[in-house]
Amino acid sequence: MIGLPHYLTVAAILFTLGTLGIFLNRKNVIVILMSVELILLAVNINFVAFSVFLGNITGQIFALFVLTVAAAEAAIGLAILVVFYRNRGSIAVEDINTMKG
Amino acid sequence: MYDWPILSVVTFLPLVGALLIVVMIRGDDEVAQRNTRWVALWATLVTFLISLLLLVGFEPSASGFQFVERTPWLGDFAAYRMGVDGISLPFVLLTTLLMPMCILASWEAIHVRVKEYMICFLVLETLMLGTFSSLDLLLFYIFFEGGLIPMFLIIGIWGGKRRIYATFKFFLYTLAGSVLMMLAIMAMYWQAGTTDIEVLLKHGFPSGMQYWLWIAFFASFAVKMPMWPVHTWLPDAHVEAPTAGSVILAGIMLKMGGYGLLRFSLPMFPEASAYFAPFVFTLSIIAIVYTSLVALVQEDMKKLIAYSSVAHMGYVTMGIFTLTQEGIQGAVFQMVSHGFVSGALFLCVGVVYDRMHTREIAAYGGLVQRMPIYATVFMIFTMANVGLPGTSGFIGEFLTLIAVFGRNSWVAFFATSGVILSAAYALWLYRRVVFGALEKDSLKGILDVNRREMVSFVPLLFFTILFGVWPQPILDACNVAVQAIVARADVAAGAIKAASLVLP
Amino acid sequence: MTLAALFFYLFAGVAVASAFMVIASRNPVHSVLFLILTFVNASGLFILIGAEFLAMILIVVYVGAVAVLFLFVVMMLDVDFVELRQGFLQYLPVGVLVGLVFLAELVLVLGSWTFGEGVTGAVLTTTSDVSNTVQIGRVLYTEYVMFFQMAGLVLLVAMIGAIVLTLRHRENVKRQSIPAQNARNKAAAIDIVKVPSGKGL
Amino acid sequence: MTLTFAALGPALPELLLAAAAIFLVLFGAIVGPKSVDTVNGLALAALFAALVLVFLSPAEKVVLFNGSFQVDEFGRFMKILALLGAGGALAMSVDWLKAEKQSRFEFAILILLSTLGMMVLISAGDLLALYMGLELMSLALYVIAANNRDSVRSTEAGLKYFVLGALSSGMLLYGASLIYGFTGSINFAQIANAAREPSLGLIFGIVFMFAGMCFKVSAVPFHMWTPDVYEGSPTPVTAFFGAAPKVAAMAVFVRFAIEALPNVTHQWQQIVVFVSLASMVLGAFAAIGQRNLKRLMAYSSIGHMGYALVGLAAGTEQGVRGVLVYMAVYVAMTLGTFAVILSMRRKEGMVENYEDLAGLARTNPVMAFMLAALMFSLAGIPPLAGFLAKYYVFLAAIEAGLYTLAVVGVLASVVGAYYYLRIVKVMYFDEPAGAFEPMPGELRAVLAVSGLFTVLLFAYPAPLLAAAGVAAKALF
Amino acid sequence: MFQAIVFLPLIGFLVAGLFGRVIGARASELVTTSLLGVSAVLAWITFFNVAFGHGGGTVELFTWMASGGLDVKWALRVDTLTAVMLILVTTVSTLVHLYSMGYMHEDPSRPRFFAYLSLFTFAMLTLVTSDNLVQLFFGWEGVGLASYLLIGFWYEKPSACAAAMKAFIVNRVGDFGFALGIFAVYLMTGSVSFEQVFAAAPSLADKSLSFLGHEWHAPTIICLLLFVGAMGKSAQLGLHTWLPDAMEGPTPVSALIHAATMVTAGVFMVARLSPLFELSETALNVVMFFGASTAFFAATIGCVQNDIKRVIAYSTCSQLGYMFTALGTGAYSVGVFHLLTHGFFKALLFLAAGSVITAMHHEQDMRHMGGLWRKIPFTYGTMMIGGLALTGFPFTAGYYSKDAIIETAFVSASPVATYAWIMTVAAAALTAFYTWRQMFMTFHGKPHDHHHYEHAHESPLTMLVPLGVLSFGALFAGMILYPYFVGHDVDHFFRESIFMGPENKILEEMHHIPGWAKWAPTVMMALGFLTAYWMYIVNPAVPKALAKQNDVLYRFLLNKWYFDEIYDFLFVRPTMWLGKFLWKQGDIRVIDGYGPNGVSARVIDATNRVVRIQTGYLYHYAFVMLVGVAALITWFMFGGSH
Repeated sequence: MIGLPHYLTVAAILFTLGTLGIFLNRKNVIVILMSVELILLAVNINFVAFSVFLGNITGQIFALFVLTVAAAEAAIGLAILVVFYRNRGSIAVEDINTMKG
Repeated sequence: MYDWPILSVVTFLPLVGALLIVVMIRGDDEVAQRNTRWVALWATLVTFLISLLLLVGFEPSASGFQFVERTPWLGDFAAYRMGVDGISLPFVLLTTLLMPMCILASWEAIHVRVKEYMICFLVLETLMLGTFSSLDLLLFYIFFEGGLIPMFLIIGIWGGKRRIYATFKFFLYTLAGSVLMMLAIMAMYWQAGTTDIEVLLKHGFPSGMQYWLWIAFFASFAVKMPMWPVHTWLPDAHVEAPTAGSVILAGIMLKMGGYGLLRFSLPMFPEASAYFAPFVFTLSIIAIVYTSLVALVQEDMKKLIAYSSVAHMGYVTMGIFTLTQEGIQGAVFQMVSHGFVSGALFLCVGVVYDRMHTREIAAYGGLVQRMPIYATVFMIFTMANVGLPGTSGFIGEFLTLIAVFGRNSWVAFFATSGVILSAAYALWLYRRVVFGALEKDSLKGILDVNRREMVSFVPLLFFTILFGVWPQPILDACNVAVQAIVARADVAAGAIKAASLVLP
Repeated sequence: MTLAALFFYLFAGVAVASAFMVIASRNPVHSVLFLILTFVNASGLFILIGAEFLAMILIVVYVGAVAVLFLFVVMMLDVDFVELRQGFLQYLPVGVLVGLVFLAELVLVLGSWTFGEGVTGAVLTTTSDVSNTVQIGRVLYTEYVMFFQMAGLVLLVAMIGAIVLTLRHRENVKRQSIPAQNARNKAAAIDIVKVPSGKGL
Repeated sequence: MTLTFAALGPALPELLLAAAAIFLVLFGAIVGPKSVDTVNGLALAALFAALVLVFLSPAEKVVLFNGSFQVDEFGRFMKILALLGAGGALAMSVDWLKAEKQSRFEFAILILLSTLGMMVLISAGDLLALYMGLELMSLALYVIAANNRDSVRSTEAGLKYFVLGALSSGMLLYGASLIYGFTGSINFAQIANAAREPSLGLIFGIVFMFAGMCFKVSAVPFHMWTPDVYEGSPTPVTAFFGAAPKVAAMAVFVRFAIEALPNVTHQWQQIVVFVSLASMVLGAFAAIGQRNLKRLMAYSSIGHMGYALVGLAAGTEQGVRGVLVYMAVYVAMTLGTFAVILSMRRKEGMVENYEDLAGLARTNPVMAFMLAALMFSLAGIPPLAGFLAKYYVFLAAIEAGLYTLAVVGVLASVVGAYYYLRIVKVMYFDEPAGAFEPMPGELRAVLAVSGLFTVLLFAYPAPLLAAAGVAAKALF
Repeated sequence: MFQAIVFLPLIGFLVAGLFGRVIGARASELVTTSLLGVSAVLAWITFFNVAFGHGGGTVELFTWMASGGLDVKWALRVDTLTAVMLILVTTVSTLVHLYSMGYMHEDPSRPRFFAYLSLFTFAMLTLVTSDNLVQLFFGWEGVGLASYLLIGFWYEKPSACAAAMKAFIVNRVGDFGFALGIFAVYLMTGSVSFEQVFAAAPSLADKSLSFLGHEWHAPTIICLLLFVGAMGKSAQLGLHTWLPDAMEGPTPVSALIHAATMVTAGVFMVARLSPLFELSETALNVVMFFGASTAFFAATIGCVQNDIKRVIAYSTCSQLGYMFTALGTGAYSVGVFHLLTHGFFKALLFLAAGSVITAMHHEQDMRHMGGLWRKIPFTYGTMMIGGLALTGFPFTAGYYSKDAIIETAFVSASPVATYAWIMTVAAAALTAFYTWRQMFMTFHGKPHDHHHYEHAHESPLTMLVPLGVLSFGALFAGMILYPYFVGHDVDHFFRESIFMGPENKILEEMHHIPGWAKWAPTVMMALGFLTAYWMYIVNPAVPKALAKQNDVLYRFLLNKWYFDEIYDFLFVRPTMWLGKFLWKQGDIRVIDGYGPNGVSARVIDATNRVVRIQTGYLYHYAFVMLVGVAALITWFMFGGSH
């Protein structure tokens, strides 16, 4: 039987990949948004796995709401991205730097 | 004793004056300026007169605090507690006395933003009076630190060319010194369960803790005094401040440091005080010799006097840490006397600065020929600064020195050498400014002291001489309070000795 | 190795690999497609463990809606991807190092997972007599009703947000207005002008 | 379990806000752009009504929704602050947005929804409520940060805030999942029950959760978004950011740490001490380099969150009381300062650099005095309110024996005093650079209230202290 | 009565000082002078009462300062020693006041001048009547102040200002020692009042005192420190440099302060503190050594000076040396005797010199004088009397007192005594030489400046009367008072005011010295006279030739043994340099540089570095967050969790 640590490990890897995706990516903000989705996926795997192994449905409910919020988040993220693109004409991560210091 | 809260009235009356100015006076024309000046003058004068009632009602032989007021304030942390004893009363009176003179000194010298200026001074007076009369640590700290704000503005707005640098240095330096004291106050609160000074004075702090608390308090007071090597803000601040600002700075604000040492460090941390006394002695004699030497080569009148203030404060710290009756009383006296003398000296500089708009020593010379009264006044204060017997400057120096001689002859030796150096720089200043031939054309039309200026000088002259000949009022006033401090210090010294006997 | 384990490694392996490709591929369209793949495989993992409802939701919500939204935006913005700078490798070593340390620590700790003291349960849901979906349905509108309502508000915010940010009424754009067309009558359409004869225009 | 309407009584303010938001959406959508003023007014009224309701709500602790939503004195205190912050910011934004032609009726609605998120957050009794409240609050914030959608800076601010915010909520969630996994529950009380031994997994969960919350209160090293977002967002939005969400995030931070993790205090204390130290120091140092007032306020708020966290680091009732007092004073000071920044309008448009305040003491003495008081207060100079706030948190730190933290903190406050003084210097010591346009009434009101509050608090601080004391007691 | 003596001059000072401008110069003069006159009369009455009756005693006025064990009172203590000083001070002062009315009559600031004179007199009177060390110090510094003011009276002259400052500061060096001495006395006896100190003194004899890391014999170190003060005030070798420069002041000042009274304060102090000095052989030897050295040293310089006042100034210095020699031998009364007689004849000399200077229209260089005796015979006569007294011409005042000193030095048992005797005898010769050189250059020979000579005239009566009175004193004071100061009436005369230990038999022994030793000073005096006569009357070319021949020696003497230059090099310049160094390097560079300015610069550096972290790039921000979390979990992995 596949044990909980396996699931947790997969989630951890996805989480790390998501984080790496955010700061290693220079090209495209959309990929960053996708990385965020990866992170949330990792979280969901954690929740579901814990939920099942704890015999406690709360985790799955939590995951459900995380999914909902993630969808809303994606919508807003993309909307902001679109207005930014309209203004800046670019979505390259390196171009998002009019403010610093 | 009075059945109305006299201390609070004295403390907050100037603030009421400030509010009056805010509320009543509109505009910035000539009339408004004149009204502002008069309101400020009357506020300070009335405060002074009421503060005289303190003197009337004060019982010098009683121990403990008098005119005590207590009102709940910050819940269990701190209460509004006021009261004076023989150590604080002279400073309260000194403050109320000097303030009208400061207002007078600014009468014509300040002609822009008069309203703000007077408000700053009145607020400052409230804060200074509060510092000297609060009986609660937190309240003390608030008054103590709050004084920075008006002084910051006074130097910054009405100051000289490098005022920004000077005022920032003043503010941040003193702030940095005192934040540690705030932490110490908190630690004391947790240890003793109160911030009531009366209780804390009797509370014995564990000796290990005393050292840290002492250091934290000392950091604050040493900067305020200022002691060498944290004195460099003072010359800058003095030079840039307007005349009245310098007077207050030298006359009262510096005394807060010494007052703090007396009020807190000595009685509350007696063991630590005894332990650190040699350290303070070292700093004090460095201050006396070093800053006297530096004063000798100054080219700016105010800077010279500022450095001399540092040297004189060296006597104060030295006297305080002799932990003897003579030394501490001498220190108290020295502070009061320095309040008159240095304040007057800055007024003297202000008189010529108002006329010539320069403080360069080299720009003057031979003033005596056009300004004989000024020369006389300046001479008397110079001599008081030098510590000539018969002036108040002598008593403090003498008492502190005589006390320190019994502690350590090296300290006494170097500190006494200050009397030579102080004569040198003070007379050198006088000789260059007042004596000599009147050669500079710009000085040929200079006018002598006018009546308004004389009004400020006369009381100072009077007290300088009076206390030089008859210092007993001040010495008697603080006698009992100082005895209590010395008694605690002796007990602590005995404890240290006992401990060292037990240890191998 | 049981079949379940085999599928676990299959799903897990593909999910991790495609997740890697999400952040590594050059073309964002590919990234989106890899993201979809990751989700599908994650969904497989959910099924393996017995959370069918969430597995379905994942497919429906994510693959069906969110991923398509991503794809749509990628297409819409129509970025010239060749032009984009290639800075991926610049900080790679440090980043990867930190990432690996991070991962190693997570794995080390999570591998040692035990139930905390006072935690009850530790029974697999698959043994329970009601299905996963029923279980969720039972509590979602009772115990968790507040969150259900809040989820609605969150979506409302998303909606308002998207509208606020992206909707704009452009001036100078001709739009068809059917009521206006229907309401058009002769008087409005034709203006009869009497032209006096012989005067010319 | 059945829910009656009466049982929802304690959640009445939240329900009111939700209903108001939905109604206003409909109203605005139907009436169209003309509705802006009405919507703004009604939103303000709703916030005010909620404030009154919170104020009137009974003192005892009530738990709703299986422990997800708890109403207690602590929540009340923080909700009042958050509502005051939100209401103040909304009131100040109306004129400004109109003048800058960014006025839309959705703005007020988003603020309402965000505030609703904050209320839920403050009352959160489990991890899910925490997350949902946080997201409701944040999503609205992301949008209004980019409210000026034609400005590169505003949209950039929104984008940065969004991306980093999403990352942070990812981290928070990851932490939440770990805590759930290692304690078997998402309810604070049950977590406290289960988390008696500090297992490493639990601690990892705490780290991730704290990272997420530190992001929201912008504590170092999760503060990086703050300066850019503060600078880029429209100024009223920045004012809102500065005031309300910080309160809510701090509230939940404190509540979570105290209610859910009372048995592992020693562990989370270390995290808080670290971020608090780093925030105080960085806030002090980085702000010195700023000319833009909004950016300066960003660093200033980072520093202030560091000071507030000193109280949390103590982990005692005294410390929580300190945090509460600090947040109250902080909200007042922030709103007051932004009232001035919002009124820095010249004929040619808005200005944001501190040099633009030059000579304000001559051109507008009252405003200059108020701002000076606020600056001295922010610097923590007695007798102003900022000093009392600092005093209380450090008092707790000293009690808890956190001497290093306290010493570094006060020294950082000295460094920090420099840039506040610089603003006073510019206003009072420099030659006037030209007057600003007259200040709108709402800004005057906010500035007057907050200015007088900071100046006069020391004279009669008892009510605030008592309320904070009661509120703090509710958590222990 | 005592109060009147002391405070009448103070009243005079206040009247002239505060209202001088209102009441005018003439009124000021009259008020101050007449008040002093009254004071002088009272002083004489007191003197007779105290010295020959038993009218002494102490009048306590009020407490000055009381703190802890210290209790200082304002009090007037009058015993014989004080009474002697009282008559000297008041008499000379009155005469000088009177004299000044004539001497200063052209000066516009006469009220100020008279105020200062009265102030000085007041200070000097408090000094001599003090009953404790602190009040003594008060008077001590008070006369210093008055001296400073009077030396700098003509403030527009840079040299006068410089001289005034120099006088004050050099005196302060002495006061430095004096003050330490007072502290030591207080430490050892617990009091500063003479009564108690003297009562406790015997118990000090075998006590030790730690001072500057060294264990000293307590009375020795106390006396030495106090003597430093005396050296400063009485211009003894080492601290004498201010006295010649002090001649920048008006001549009456020189007569009053720098000849008759103030400079003798040191002598008075040592005599007053005889109970302490008696305890320390070493201290007495040091006193004697310095006294004898000064006597000789100043006399050598006096021989080559050309300024008429400077010659007298060095002579004063030298005579003070004599007095200290006497004190050093233990013959306090002899020292005081010389003090008294010297007060008369030196004041006389100065006033006469002043008369000469007036006659010469403020010309002071003797090389421009000559042959004046014809023009100003009265001045000449009085100055001759003064000169005779100074040189110790038989039966003049100086003859009794100075020769007595040389005799005490001869008989004293202490090891330094021989040195002292040789020095004083040699100085006697030199004294005669320079006195007669001065007389000859001024009054005899040919006039050198005919313009001045023609206009020279005798001074007004107000100036001549004092000369006459003082001449009387210079002639007869010695003769009259010898028995009381040196003879057998000493004990009876001074009673407790001077203490001499049981072994101190010097006053008896000095009457039994061999004849040659007794006449040695007189012989030397004659020798000096003859040399001067030969060099300045018989063969006026000799001095120049001699100077040329011994150029180095001449310059050495003319430049006052290069003391000023050495001090300038050793103290003044290094001090100024050190001050500048401490200011520029210490304060500005080190303390400010590493303190506030340095810290603020570092803060700015740190700010710039911190601000650079905020790059504006999202990935950096995210990276920082990740690093933060990674750091925290790593911390907890490795030990932070407990």
